[in-house]
Amino acid sequence: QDSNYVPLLTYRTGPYAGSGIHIANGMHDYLKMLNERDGGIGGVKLALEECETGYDAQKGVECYEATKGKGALVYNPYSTGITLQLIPKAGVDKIPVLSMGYGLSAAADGTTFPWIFNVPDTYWDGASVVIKYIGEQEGGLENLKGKKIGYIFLDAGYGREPIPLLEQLAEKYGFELLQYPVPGAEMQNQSSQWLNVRRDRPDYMVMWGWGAMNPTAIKEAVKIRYPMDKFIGVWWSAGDDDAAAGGQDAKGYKALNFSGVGREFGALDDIQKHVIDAGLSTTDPETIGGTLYNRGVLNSVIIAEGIRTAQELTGKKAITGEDMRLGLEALNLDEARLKELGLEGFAHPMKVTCEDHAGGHPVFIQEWDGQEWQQASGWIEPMTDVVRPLLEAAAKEYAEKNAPWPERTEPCPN
Amino acid sequence: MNAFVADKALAPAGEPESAEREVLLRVDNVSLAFGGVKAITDISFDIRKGEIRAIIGPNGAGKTSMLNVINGFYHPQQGTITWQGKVRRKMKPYEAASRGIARTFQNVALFKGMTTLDNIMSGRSLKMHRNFFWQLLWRGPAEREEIEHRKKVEDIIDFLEIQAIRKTPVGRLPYGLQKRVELGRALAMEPDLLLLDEPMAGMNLEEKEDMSRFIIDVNQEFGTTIALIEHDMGVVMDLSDRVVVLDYGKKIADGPPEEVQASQAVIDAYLGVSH
Amino acid sequence: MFYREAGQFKTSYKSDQALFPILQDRIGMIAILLIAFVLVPAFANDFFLTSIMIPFLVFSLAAIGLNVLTGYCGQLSLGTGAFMGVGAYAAYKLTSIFPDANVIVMVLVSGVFSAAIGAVFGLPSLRIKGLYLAVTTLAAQFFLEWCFIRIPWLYNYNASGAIEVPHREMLGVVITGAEATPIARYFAVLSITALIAYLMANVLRGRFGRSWMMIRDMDIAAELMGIRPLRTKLMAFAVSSYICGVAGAMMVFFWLSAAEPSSFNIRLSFQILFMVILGGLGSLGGAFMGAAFIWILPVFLKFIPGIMGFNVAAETVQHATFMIVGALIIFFLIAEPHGFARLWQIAKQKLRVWPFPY
Amino acid sequence: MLYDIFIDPFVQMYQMPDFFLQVLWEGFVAGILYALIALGFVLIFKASGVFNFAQGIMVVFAALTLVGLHENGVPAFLALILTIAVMGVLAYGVERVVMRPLVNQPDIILLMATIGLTYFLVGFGEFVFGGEPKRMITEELGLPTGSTAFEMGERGLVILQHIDIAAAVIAVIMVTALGIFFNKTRIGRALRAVADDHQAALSVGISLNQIWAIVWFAAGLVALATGIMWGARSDVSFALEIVAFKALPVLILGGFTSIPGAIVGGLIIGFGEKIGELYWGGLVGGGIESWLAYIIALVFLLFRPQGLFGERIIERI
Amino acid sequence: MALLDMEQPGSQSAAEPAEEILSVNNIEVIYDHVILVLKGVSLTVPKGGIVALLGANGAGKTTTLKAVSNLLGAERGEVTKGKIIFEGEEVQALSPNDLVRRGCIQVMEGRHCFGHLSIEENLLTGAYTRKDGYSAVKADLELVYEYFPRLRERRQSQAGYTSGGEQQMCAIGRALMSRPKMILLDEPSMGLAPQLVEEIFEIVRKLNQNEGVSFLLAEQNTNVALKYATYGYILESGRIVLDGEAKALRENEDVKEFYLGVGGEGRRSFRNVKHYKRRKRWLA
Ligand SMILES: Nc1ncnc2c1ncn2[C@@H]1O[C@H](COP(=O)(O)OP(=O)(O)OP(=O)(O)O)[C@@H](O)[C@H]1O
Ligand SMILES: Nc1ncnc2c1ncn2[C@@H]1O[C@H](COP(=O)(O)OP(=O)(O)OP(=O)(O)O)[C@@H](O)[C@H]1O
Ligand SMILES: [Mg+2]
Ligand SMILES: [Mg+2]
Repeated sequence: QDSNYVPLLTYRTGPYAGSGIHIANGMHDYLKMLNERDGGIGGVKLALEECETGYDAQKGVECYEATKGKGALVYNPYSTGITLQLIPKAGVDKIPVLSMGYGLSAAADGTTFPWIFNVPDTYWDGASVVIKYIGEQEGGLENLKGKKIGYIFLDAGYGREPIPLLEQLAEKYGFELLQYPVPGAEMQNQSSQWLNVRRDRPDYMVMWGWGAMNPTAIKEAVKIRYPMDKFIGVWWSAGDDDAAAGGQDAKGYKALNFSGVGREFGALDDIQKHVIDAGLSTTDPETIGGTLYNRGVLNSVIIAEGIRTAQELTGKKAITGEDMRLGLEALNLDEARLKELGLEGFAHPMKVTCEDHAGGHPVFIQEWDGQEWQQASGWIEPMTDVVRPLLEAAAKEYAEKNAPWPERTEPCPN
Repeated sequence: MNAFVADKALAPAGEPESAEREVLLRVDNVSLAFGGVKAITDISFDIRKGEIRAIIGPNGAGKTSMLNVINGFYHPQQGTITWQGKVRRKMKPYEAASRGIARTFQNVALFKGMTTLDNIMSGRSLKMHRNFFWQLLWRGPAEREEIEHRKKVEDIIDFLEIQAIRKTPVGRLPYGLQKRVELGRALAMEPDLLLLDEPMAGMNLEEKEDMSRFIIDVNQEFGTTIALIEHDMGVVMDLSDRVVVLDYGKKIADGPPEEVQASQAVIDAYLGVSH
Repeated sequence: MFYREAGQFKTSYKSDQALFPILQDRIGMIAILLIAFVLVPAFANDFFLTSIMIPFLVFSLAAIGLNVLTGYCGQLSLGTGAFMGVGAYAAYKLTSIFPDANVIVMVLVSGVFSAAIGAVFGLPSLRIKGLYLAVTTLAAQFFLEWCFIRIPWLYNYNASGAIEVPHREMLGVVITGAEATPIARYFAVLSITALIAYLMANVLRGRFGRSWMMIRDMDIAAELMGIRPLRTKLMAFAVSSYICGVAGAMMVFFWLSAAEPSSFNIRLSFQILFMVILGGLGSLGGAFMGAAFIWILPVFLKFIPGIMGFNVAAETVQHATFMIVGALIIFFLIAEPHGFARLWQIAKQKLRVWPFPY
Repeated sequence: MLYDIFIDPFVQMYQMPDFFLQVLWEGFVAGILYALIALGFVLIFKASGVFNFAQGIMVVFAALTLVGLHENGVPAFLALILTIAVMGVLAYGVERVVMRPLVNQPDIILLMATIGLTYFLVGFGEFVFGGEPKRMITEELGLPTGSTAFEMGERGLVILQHIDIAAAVIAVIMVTALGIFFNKTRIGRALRAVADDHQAALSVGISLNQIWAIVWFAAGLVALATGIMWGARSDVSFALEIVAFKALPVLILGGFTSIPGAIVGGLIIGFGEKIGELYWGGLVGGGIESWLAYIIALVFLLFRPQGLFGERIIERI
Repeated sequence: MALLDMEQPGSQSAAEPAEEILSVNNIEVIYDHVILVLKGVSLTVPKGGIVALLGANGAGKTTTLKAVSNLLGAERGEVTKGKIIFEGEEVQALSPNDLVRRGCIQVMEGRHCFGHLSIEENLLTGAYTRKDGYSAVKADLELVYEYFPRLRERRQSQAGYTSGGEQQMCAIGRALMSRPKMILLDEPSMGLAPQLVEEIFEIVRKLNQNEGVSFLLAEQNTNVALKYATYGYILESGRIVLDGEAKALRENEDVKEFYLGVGGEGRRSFRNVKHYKRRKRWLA
């Protein structure tokens, strides 16, 4: 075997295609660029295969089953639903799952979930950053007391994931958490939710949306004249198309982000040169540098670095899923390395450890200026002190509920 | 004459004149209207045990509606129906069926997706009782019951001479055979009163003769009381014991066929001159 | 000529009423069972088992369930997905409440819950008919889906809102959970599907099957023959939902091993309805054929370009699959509105008269 | 608890009249938009007895074609005209390929065929236009985009979107036109005849082919109007297809065959759904909109099995 | 068979081919790709003639008529052999709509009224293909009501709720509304009161004599059919077994016994039918 096989579970069709396409393009183009520019990683080409899931759990599992036998190194399901299905399988098939900034928050506990990675952050990290940021705006977290924070979310595993943390923080800081679930089927029909928002007049709105839910929500917010600068989305509500739907009126809308804004990065130029200009991709060149495209690129950077690290650790060129896990657990994407990759400032340096598969890395806030996204804050550290214990408890609970949950075979070195 | 007919008590030997026989069903002052349309106005008549009672009248006279009233599909606004001596409350069609009233329909109402055999078997629904769990197992009691009833049904099939189409889906049968199957299905219910709505419409002479034969056999050897709607006067005159004539919801004559045929009112309203 | 009943005389009603009165059919059935129980497990790889055979069997069972209601009793339902969901959630709750009970038994029991719920949603069928009823079954679909999301008790308050299948063994073999081998899961699914299909074949040829078909073909006439419409329809709803419930439980326990509420959404309902209609309304064999077509064809289409060595983008394949499946559905409906089951019958008819055209 | 159910909502309505008015307005708008989708269904059902499941995707398809053409540099109004032409071609194609060979088949078969058509159009639409959401070209088409706020009391505010008003006007015009078409013209009568009995309609010389092409084209136009209105509210994407399900309760409530029924049903559902969700939904955790419409429709159906204005289901033997 | 064939070959059909409005040549019809129903049926209807098509249940009368009006497609049937010519044009190439426009309309067996339309609307759909203006249609509507006064009474009722006979009248009236040149009547007398049966056939005669409308009628009521028809065909299991002038058919012994019910000694009573299977001589 003289290649490393990386299946990409993507969705360019279905109701979530709007977000999925950019991610898929970013992931694909970066890895493709490595093949073209460097002849792969460590001298071994990457065998890429996209499998269309349509954001559908059944199809996702089907893709998994169809590709795992070909020596898949890692899976990126890009759907919390699919991730949940793959979590128990990963350990059995010994193929890591990389759910970058989504999936099961508890999976950050590497002792319980040795095969699952959610660098750079879990949803709980993200939610804590949002609250922290709101606190800053209000002049300190203690000022949150008595405030109302609305939480509008896609009513699925994905949107509900942060609720336990938000509830805990609400208790801790004394703000009131108002929930506005948006059923998947009603993504484009949110007038009731926003009417409720209008009635409740929350001081801030936090959004966990995906796909067509995002632009609709932003339009509705504009419609009810909700102050946009008090409206903050998670990193998945940060697409260019999402905010563009509100146009000028959406000015001030904010979202979390952990991957670079814009296209002034060497790696992106290489993509343009080796992939786009060579006609090896279907990507619309204008979308390069978009939030979600860059997110996809970052995802592939982590994959590539994981492979590279694994090659270094094992001395093999063509690696296996097990090697890949070792690589990911030893992932250390520091500033120097980012620079080397032509991605200086593209992301906060990240480091994965055996215990902590997420890392709780800092995140920043970006703001829509009516035309495009602008970075609006420095890197904000998540409240790891709150998040981490919650994660560990959740991981334990998961293991108990799914008893007998397999023990980690080789304990973490410490 | 065959197993099926011999199976049940034969009609009483010395047939009394139909007028003296016991009343099986009595309709008293029944009126039925649909919105503004009066389908039946204040009609009374009776059906006696063992007779063939014909109901005739021009189109839209209310004959079919009358049958619908009798077996509970329509509920008359006024009037009562006495069945076997008891005044019947408003009841559902399936109750009428369980009390022994079976019928055929003017527009064939067979179960189109089923075979002839299944259609006739369906007439035995009320008589089969094995519960769901026996049905699941099939072997044993459920199967025995099925076979037992299948035998009865086969007798009917023999009787109606439709062996050849036993396994044919009825939707594909020509009209005449469908009518015959429908009769078989009604017979399978072993009813006390059999209501036939134009059983011979759309048949040629030969088939009408066959059908007449079946009706007479059922009536005579099986003792089943029959109410018959038919537009073929030859058939009505030859088969029926008594005839009731409706005209736009009203009763205009009631009596033995010859009498009715001679009545001027009937000739004007229904028969026309040539008959 | 090849397919002939001639010379096979039935000497008793018993043999005439057997499931497969014709010798060729019996041989065929035995062959299919042999393949399913022996050949497939012996030669199939994991992908074939987990992504083709197991879902195929699960969907076949669900299609049988819907067929009881729609094909046999004539009540069009668009709520199948939700009824499957009820089964899945019930099985999940049962296994977590009774951790030591045999999981197969739990799966079979879970159907009882969806039967009960199915019967409740069947109540309006007394008054509401045809397409109107179909649309009201959507009420069941959306309401139940909402329940799966909003009643955390159903998913044991898991943060993810999803249900995850626990690890269970039977006779020392792991049959559910991630460690269960595809073979073990395949056998579980196959046995349950075969058993229920057999039992349903019994019911459908007996008095219940007949009374359902009577309601389907002409409900008024059925009522005049002594069938109680409500009771009969509710029975059909219950039996159908039971089977769908078991199928739903199997879907999660033996195939997906975890499920979100959206796994039981309206698309699933449609998928099953397709199987039933393309397979042939009112035919058990048709349910299998329909499931094979609707499930296996897209999987197959997806891999054709790869096999043939073309490099086609995944989404193009997906688009093409949609178009091809859509077009084939229309094509088959036009070719034979009564489904594969009828095509099969016609084929047999042709074989019977072969070599003459008719 | 009882207080929350029976008293509190009304107190709220009284205390915040501006909000209540806004809710009513949103209900009205939602109702109109549902009615627009339902109208497409009614058209085809009335004229052929076919329950056209593809109406939802036709809405998306029409809107995508419009926007897609515009994105490729076609001026807005030319794009509109071209889209109308595309819908015409689609209507002709559907008639030719789907409806004609399936004449006289049972309802459920035709229903399935339209679902098959849905699959096809989803695949085809995504193939041609891609899956990204697109922005509706509201302004370019000369539709109003602003909003007007009416102040009420001190803090009260009722906001009306101009596009919603336009939607209501368009809906009323379409309903009136179609109503007249169906009930007062020769073709209208023929359409209803076709819905009753394909074969008999053929036998009296009604040309099903022609009629179906007309009707599908009309449904295509309704779909286009619907697509523009819905697209203006959110974006044009395939997720919109799901919204079509919301038209179904409207449809059964109003009756499959009634054009005014679509509007009345739409309004009942729109009002019921918004009021229910906003004043009672919170009691059970919200999000009840996804099924409330169905339950409202179901309750009405129990009293009138053919819907409010539907034709009586003929039961006769 | 040849014996009864009164029509001398060459005398009528060959010498004056323009005289026939419809000719069916040796057609074969298959349903569902496997069920062979018509096995070579040929018949002709002269212009201005009334031709009766007789035969037992399932003989294929309805199928023949549907083949002529090209309605088989809707039943998944097809004509696999032979030709049908209506006024010099091949029917298979025309749609049912074209046929109606050209003046050939069918009254379908089993009524087939539009249940949700009122009786009057039903009748008006019959005039769908007409282009001669509302007043002409209106006049014909009056004419139909004249023929069937019962329909006038029920004009506003939904057809689905009218009685069987009323629907039958409605179906016939509807066909008349199209002012056809030729009507294919499938069992017009089914379910009608005796008086009405006579009336309907009188109407047939009137239309035939006054307006020259040709008729092809499938009928079980042989008695009446042969009284009014000029020519008859007898169909058995998909084949024409006997044809001839109506008069000659009425005299035929077999026809008498099996279709007219007059044996040697006058009309038999239905009560005394013998229970045995008789054999038709022509099948021997
Ligand atoms: N749609 C169909 N599919 C299959 N077989 C059919 C179909 N329609 C009719 N047949 C068969 O074709 C044969 C001829 O039927 P047809 O209706 O033409 O007879 P008919 O002479 O009109 O009889 P009837 O007097 O009962 O109306 C019958 O055996 C019937 O079973
Ligand atoms: N459900 C109903 N709704 C409205 N009108 C009805 C209904 N049922 C029957 N009618 C009307 O009542 C009258 C009597 O109908 P019915 O069917 O009883 O006539 P019939 O005597 O059987 O006639 P035919 O000999 O033509 O079958 C008819 O005018 C019919 O239109
Ligand atoms: Mg009648
Ligand atoms: Mg016929």
